[in-house]
Amino acid sequence: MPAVEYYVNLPTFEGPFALLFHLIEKAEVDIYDIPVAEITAQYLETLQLMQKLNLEVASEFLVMAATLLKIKSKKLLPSSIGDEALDDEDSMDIETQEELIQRLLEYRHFRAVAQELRAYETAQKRVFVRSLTGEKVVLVNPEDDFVISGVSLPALMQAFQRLLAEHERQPLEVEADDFSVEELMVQLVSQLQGQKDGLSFSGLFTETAGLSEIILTFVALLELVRLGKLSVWQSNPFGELVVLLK
Amino acid sequence: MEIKPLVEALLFVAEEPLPPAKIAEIIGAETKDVRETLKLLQQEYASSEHGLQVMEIAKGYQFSTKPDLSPVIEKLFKGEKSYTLSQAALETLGIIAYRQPVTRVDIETIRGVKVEGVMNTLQRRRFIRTVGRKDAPGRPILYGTSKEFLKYFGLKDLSELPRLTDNEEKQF
Amino acid sequence: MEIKPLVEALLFVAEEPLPPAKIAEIIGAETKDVRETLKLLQQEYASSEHGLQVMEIAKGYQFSTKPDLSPVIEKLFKGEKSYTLSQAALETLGIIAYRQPVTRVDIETIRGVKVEGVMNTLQRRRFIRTVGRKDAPGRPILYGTSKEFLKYFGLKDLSELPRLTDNEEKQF
Repeated sequence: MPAVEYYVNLPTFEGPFALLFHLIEKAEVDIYDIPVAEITAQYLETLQLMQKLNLEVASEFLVMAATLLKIKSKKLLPSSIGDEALDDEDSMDIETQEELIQRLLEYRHFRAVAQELRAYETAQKRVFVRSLTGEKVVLVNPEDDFVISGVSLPALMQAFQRLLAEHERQPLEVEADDFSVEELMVQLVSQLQGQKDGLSFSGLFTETAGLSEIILTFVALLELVRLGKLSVWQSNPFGELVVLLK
Repeated sequence: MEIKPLVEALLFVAEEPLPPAKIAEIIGAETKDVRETLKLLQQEYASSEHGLQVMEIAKGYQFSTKPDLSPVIEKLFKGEKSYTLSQAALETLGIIAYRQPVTRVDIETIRGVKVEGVMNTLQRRRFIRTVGRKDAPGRPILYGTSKEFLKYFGLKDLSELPRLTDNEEKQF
Repeated sequence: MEIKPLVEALLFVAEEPLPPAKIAEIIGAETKDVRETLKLLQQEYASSEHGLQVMEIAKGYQFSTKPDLSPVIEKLFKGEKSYTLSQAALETLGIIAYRQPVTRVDIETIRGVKVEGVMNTLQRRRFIRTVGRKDAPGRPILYGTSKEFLKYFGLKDLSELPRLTDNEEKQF
């Protein structure tokens, strides 16, 4: 067999049985009457080629090679002689050509099954069901506004309100820094003096403000609002907060 | 070619509301014709014979079950792992929805806790998305809500978000 | 009460094919009536007016798009559904389907190769599941196919698996 042709045509084999089938089909022989010597030679040749092509030859292929050689020599040797000598832990649990044929037939059967399954798969690829990977179905109930699997707009609103409420109550634990809330309150008021249109919320912070400064400034802001010194408003629900001196 | 079966099938399989223009592009039809077909489907499914309806949401169309069937439909999901968002996730989403575009630090400042975990969850569920970077030191990432967010809460667009009451606004 | 809208809505929202008995339980109707309604829905959606169909699959019913629309539907997913199982996976699945409950070693004997990697993939995709342990040395795990397997191949149940031909059966 010229290696060049094989180089082009060498398919990938799922395993030793697949390779054996390929060789049997190529040789156009009856599966019940395999010329073991010939097939074994071709099998070994293919393994060598695979190695030459730097294809990874899985150990199963080598085990099958050992099995084939064992069957071949058994056919040549008188029965029972050499059994022990040939008994190889690395060979498959296949002793005779008949056993090999049985295993090949079984494998062939499941190859046919796989082909059937492929046909089912192809048919099923053509129908589409709803993808529910992302999220739940939309259940709309006008009485509860929009209710979607238990979460409603009012719930979002309440969460937001709770957050605002918590903000008023809960003292934020921040590391003592160079700032105190009182100082920042004074600073805020002086910043806002003379700003008729107020200042944007983010404009109150220096570019380099750290987390604690931002939090403290925010607390100072809330405190000033509570004391009625400041008002904060939004032009639209997701617009910038604007801070004004009252 | 009759486009109604195709429009019906596309609405059914789409993972999100489909805008008429997108449907038109996929099936190779005029957007005008797709709109007409959508209206027709809406009418047909509005019949009391059907348990489904074609709804317009987040600038697209999608199938949903009819609202009056929800008590029965919910029985199907009884005992199933609920998909409701955690309180932390709701709060964070609320902040992002109202304050977008917003940085993670902004959110942490308001909530007073680290929000990295929650933000990851929200991004994984595609409720939020990155919308750019703030022109500030470190150029922090700015977040906004997504179309997924609108869908989850059944909003057509952000203007449908509940307004803060006067009282709440003053608290800020 | 008219149950058709409810059955339609349930088929739509369910993540899994719904068995008639389950539908009956949810809506509080007789299974017999649900079966009739399912047949009716199947007939109605079979009309060329519709792009959807009611499929019987994996011991239940489910909506899906009609097969002849697939060229257009695929455009929406841009080849997302184009992956197919490998030959190794199909052979392994075939063996498990016909020989279940079966051990990994049984499969390796038939296929003549190690199947650990393939089995992991199949388990991850939930096509196979462990169904017990064999009463043999080492108590090896026994595997069987799952509902996911039936769904993937569009089978109603295992009896729909391709039958062995007489010729093939005699060989075993």
